[in-house]
Amino acid sequence: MEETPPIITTHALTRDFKKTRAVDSLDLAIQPGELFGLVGPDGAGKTTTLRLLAGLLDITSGSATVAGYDLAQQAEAIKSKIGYMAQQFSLYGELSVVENLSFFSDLYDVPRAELRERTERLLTFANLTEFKDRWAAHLSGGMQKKLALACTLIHEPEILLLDEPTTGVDPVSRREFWDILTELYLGGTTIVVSTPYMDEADRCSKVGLMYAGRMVVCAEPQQIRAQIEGDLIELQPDDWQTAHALIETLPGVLEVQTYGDLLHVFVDSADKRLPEIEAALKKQSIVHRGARRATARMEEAFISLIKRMEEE
Amino acid sequence: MLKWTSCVRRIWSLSIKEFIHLINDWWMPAFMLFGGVIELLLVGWATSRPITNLPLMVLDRDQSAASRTVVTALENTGTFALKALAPDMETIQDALERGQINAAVIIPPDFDNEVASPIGRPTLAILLNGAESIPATAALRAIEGVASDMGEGVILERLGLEPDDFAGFAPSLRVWFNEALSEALYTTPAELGLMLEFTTLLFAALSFSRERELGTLEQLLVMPFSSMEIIVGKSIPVILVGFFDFVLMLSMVHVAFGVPVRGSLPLLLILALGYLLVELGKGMVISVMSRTQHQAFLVVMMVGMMDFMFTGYAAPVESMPQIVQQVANVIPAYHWLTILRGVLLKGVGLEVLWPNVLALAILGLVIGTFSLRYVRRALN
Amino acid sequence: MESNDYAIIARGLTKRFGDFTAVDGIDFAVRRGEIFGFLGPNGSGKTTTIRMMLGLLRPTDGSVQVLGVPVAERAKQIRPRVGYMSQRFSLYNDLTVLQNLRFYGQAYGLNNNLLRERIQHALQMAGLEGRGHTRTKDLSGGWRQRLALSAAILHRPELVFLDEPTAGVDPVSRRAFWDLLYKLVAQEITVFVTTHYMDEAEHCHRLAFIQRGKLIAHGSPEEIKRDTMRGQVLEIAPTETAKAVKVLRAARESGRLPLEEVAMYGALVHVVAPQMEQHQAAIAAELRQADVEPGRMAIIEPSLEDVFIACMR
Amino acid sequence: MSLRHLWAIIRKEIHHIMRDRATFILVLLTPIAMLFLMAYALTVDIEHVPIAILDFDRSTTSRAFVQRITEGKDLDLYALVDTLEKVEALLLRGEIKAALVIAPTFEQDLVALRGMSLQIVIDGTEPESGGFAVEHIGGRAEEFLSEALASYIQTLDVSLDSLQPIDLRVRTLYNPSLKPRVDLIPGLISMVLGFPALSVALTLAHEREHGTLEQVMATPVGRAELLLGKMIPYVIVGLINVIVIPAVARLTFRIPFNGSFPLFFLLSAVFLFALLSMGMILGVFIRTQPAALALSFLVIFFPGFFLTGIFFPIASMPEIMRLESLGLPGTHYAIITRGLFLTGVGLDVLWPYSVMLMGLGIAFTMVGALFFKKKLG
Repeated sequence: MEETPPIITTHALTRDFKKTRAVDSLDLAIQPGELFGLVGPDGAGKTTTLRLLAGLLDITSGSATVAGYDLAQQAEAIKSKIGYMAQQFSLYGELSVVENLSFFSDLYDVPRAELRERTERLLTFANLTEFKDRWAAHLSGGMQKKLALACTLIHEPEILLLDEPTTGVDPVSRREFWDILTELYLGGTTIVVSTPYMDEADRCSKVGLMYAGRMVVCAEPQQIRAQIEGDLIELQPDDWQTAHALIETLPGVLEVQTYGDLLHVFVDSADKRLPEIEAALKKQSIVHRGARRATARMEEAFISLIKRMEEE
Repeated sequence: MLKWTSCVRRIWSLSIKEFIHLINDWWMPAFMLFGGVIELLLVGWATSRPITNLPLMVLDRDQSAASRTVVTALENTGTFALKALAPDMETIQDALERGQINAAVIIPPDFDNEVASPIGRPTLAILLNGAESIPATAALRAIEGVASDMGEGVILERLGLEPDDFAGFAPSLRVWFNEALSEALYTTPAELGLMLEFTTLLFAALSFSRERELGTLEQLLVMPFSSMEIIVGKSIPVILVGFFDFVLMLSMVHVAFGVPVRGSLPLLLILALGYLLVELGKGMVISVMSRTQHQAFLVVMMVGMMDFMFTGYAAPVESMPQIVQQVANVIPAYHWLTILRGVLLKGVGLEVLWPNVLALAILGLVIGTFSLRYVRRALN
Repeated sequence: MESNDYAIIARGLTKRFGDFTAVDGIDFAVRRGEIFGFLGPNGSGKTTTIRMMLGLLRPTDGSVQVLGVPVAERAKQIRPRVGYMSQRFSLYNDLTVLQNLRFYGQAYGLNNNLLRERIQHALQMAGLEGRGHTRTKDLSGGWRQRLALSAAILHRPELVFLDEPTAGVDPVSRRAFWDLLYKLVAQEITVFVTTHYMDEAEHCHRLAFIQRGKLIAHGSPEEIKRDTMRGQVLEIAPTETAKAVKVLRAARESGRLPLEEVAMYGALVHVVAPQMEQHQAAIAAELRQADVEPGRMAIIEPSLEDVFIACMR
Repeated sequence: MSLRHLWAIIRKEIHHIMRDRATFILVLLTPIAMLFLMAYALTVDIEHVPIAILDFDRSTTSRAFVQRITEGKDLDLYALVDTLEKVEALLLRGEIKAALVIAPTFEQDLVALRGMSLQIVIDGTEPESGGFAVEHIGGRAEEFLSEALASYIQTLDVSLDSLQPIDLRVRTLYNPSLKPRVDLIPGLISMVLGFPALSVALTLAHEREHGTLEQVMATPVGRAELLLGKMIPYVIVGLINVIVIPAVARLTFRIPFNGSFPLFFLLSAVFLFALLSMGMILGVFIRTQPAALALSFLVIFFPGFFLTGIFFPIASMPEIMRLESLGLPGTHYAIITRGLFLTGVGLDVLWPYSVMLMGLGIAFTMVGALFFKKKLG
């Protein structure tokens, strides 16, 4: 495949706060048109990274270019090329949906001739047409997020930087939101999005896993999922604590993850181990339901990777 | 018993939290503590300084010994900085119009003769720039002083009186409680009283409006605080800082401007504490009424100004219309200033101040009850 | 209904703001010692309901009993016995982690020894050991969320209300958090939780779905799946997920396939249709026609997310 | 500088101001109410000052003198007392502000031209009314003396129209009554316009506290555009006050306005620009609203009160403060307002101050823009 020059690159990008190093010599290369998912445990430095890329924080050391501009020298020039969406709701609550849109379109110098058409398109896009005169503060959480996205899209930026855009958003709105992102992605916009939802990470073209300020894995979702060894078995025992302890000792079991009262068991071979596990549970008279072979999702892969990091 | 201790503990936890806020965002408490002190220093400094250096022009058309005496006497007052002798009226007119001088003295051509003649009526023409009434008034007083000194000499001469026999026609003056008639001595206590009011009110007014604006009030309300505990817990820092502020300001005016404490200091401190509680009640009401800190602040400014008007600091309440005088009676700051002056300068105690103390107590009771009710209702 | 067995009983609970009805006559009951999930889209009235249960808002109509106490009259009595984690503002940002926890603990009357122990435990649970002196505003969103949760249960309430406690929290911590909820429940603590993570909702003992202020489903996850799901779910692992979704949606629009729902599910596609067995082949054919290899296809038990979306549409 | 960016910020800010009705009304009303109250409180005509008289002489002359003292409405005879102790008690209780003690030799001394054997005792804690009493009793005494002695003096063949032989012909320009209110009100305008300046600082702190600044910082909007855009709406709010204030001053306090109103309006706009830039600098450095409030007093209100020459003549200040007062917009604006309200001069006289205001405004905005970083943390 022919290499196009990356649209975002960082070299040993570092940012310190008073006592902590939030981003630690981060090397990153994002190709144009990529839908890049930034994942990682809480406090791994995702928000700081996005803020750095948006030119909102000074760099402690290292360098970065965004859309061809140097981040340390030309932070202002970058701003018209990107759309940035902060984690917290940061639109003006007392302004209506349309007023917020027109405010940002002015700040981004959207050509007046296109303004009307773009506003209408974004409102339709975000399903906000019928609420266009409502105060932003009076929208539901999901609608606020969609409005925020619309505001960052108004100038049709080359790059979108989205910081946990779907946190606190209900599943229906979340899907709608991702449908919008997918369309943008298919339209060629480069998107960098941080998320705590692993199913969202699965929809990205590339996923970067941050840990303690560093990028530890950066690959396509399938590749990350493929890093998990073995097969996955899912089951729901009545007494999950005892079951967990029991299953961990069984042969062929690589890892046991709990999720509430649900157990995810990684085994070398599902066909072989599933009956063994069921038998073992039965022997201890632990009742269980829904034991089945499951497809390992991004979430399980993530947990597995993080556990490995923590052990190191 | 157990109930009591846990109640105290809850209040304690809230007060500690408030103090941490204060330390973290230290501008406000720093302002409360030192803003008052700075204001007092400025007031004390500004009022204890005589007005000097006022630009003055003299047009001497007489050019005589007498006229030169006048000019020298004017210079010797220290009030004026004599600008060059003016060549003509136009120069003076122009300077006045430009606001470059506060006053001008024109000595007519026959001044010397009029002074010398037994039936003479020497005249001095004075032009004042009324656009700046304070320096203009000071200038007029100084010129009047020069004229009356000169006039006295003229009278003695014309009536053939011996200076030793003459007691002067001006009555003698005795000032009580403030023998030197130091302005700092009466402005600083008043200013002190008002600063205490203002800072307490502002601080209290921000207590709820800030949490409401930031959204943390909801969490506070679902915790097992009774509304009484919330009010008390939030009040303690206000009272402590306010009280400390008062002691600090009092020491400052005592040391820097020699404001005496002639009455009982413990009594004053106790009454100051009581007064703080009254203002606190007002502040809390403003606080729960306001949705934002901005609103709370503006309301505090209005209320503070209203009180300022009724304290008798800027103008004697006796001179105000009857109805305004009635209103003054229900303004806590009015009674507080009377108490403050009484204890500090007059050295009186409860035997004299009891009507004010009583009024303050009644007002405190009314305001306190109302604010408790109101704040509680607003919190519930 | 024996009120002792129930932590919350809501009857005809209604809240109107002006002419807008935020909560519209909902009835439900939460048993003691269960995790009760309260699910619904943004703006459906979840937070309003919680506020009424806490006595922060007075119901326009109807009543609610919490821990056997009628809230409208005696909200004060229940406050020491419940914990509440609000959506965003339960912590003071300028306070440090420890100061926040201490404030909570003292407010709920924990004595010093117990407080020290609980704080220790809370720090551990939130993964904030050694960061006790960090100002809360300097914590990342997920960490703040964890801290808020630890604070809300510091006093071991009988009932805890959690309004989107895991929003923005990473998967590892979310699991740790749910482990903890199970431990709480084992100690007879009742949990009332709202969440947008449907996989979390699967782990609730019972659920209520609320939409536009009305209760539309109520029961255990299994019951809800059984009663409300029309059709079956086919899970497909196609080579090109996005394209597959596009193709199938086009097929739905044109009426070629009787699909109720086509949704991307990570790298998988979930398709919902009644009598799925009959359509499976047609779906595969549709995909192949568009040069998408359908990959592994299986009819699966619907996830709550499938159910939720079906319900809300 | 893009006008479009500027206008976007301005429009947004105006929406904010207008939509929060309570605050909007307060923002508009506070300066006017403050001005009104301050002006009233500072300039109440002193009258009805309660005094006590202790007449040791009890002669016809002294009784006539007492009559004369209390005939006006400036001094009210609270009590005629017979001992000094009673005077003291009344002063202590604050029931009288001053007392007049007439010596036993009053009549004798007067006839013998030895002078006036009088003592005025005043309450030094309230010299406002005390000083007033001294002045008025002194004036009456002089009048009384002149009249009493007029016939006697005529026999001496000297002319003495009064006991003040030097005739002071005082002409007070621009404010004939020399009432402080007439010039304090124009001066105080600069003080009360500190409120819009504070509002600017508060809104910036508010946007920081609520995170909306983060989103705006991520846009290509320029620093100066952002700062000016936040300022201009408050300049407009201030200008509304500027229109209302002369009207209020004229109607309630009968303050004349002798200059050109358009010029006043224009220069007020320049002043607001300068003052609000000061507020903006506060907002740039400060993170929270309470801090902005506290600092505004130290930077805007206290200096505005003490150093701008409204109450304390700048000429009398030490060198360093005189220099500092030059850096305060209020100093120049106070001169301008007095010139326009009272002196009735025009730009020919006021241009240096106008230039200074403009210069300060530009300098402050530049400082604000220089230190305002479009960065978090």
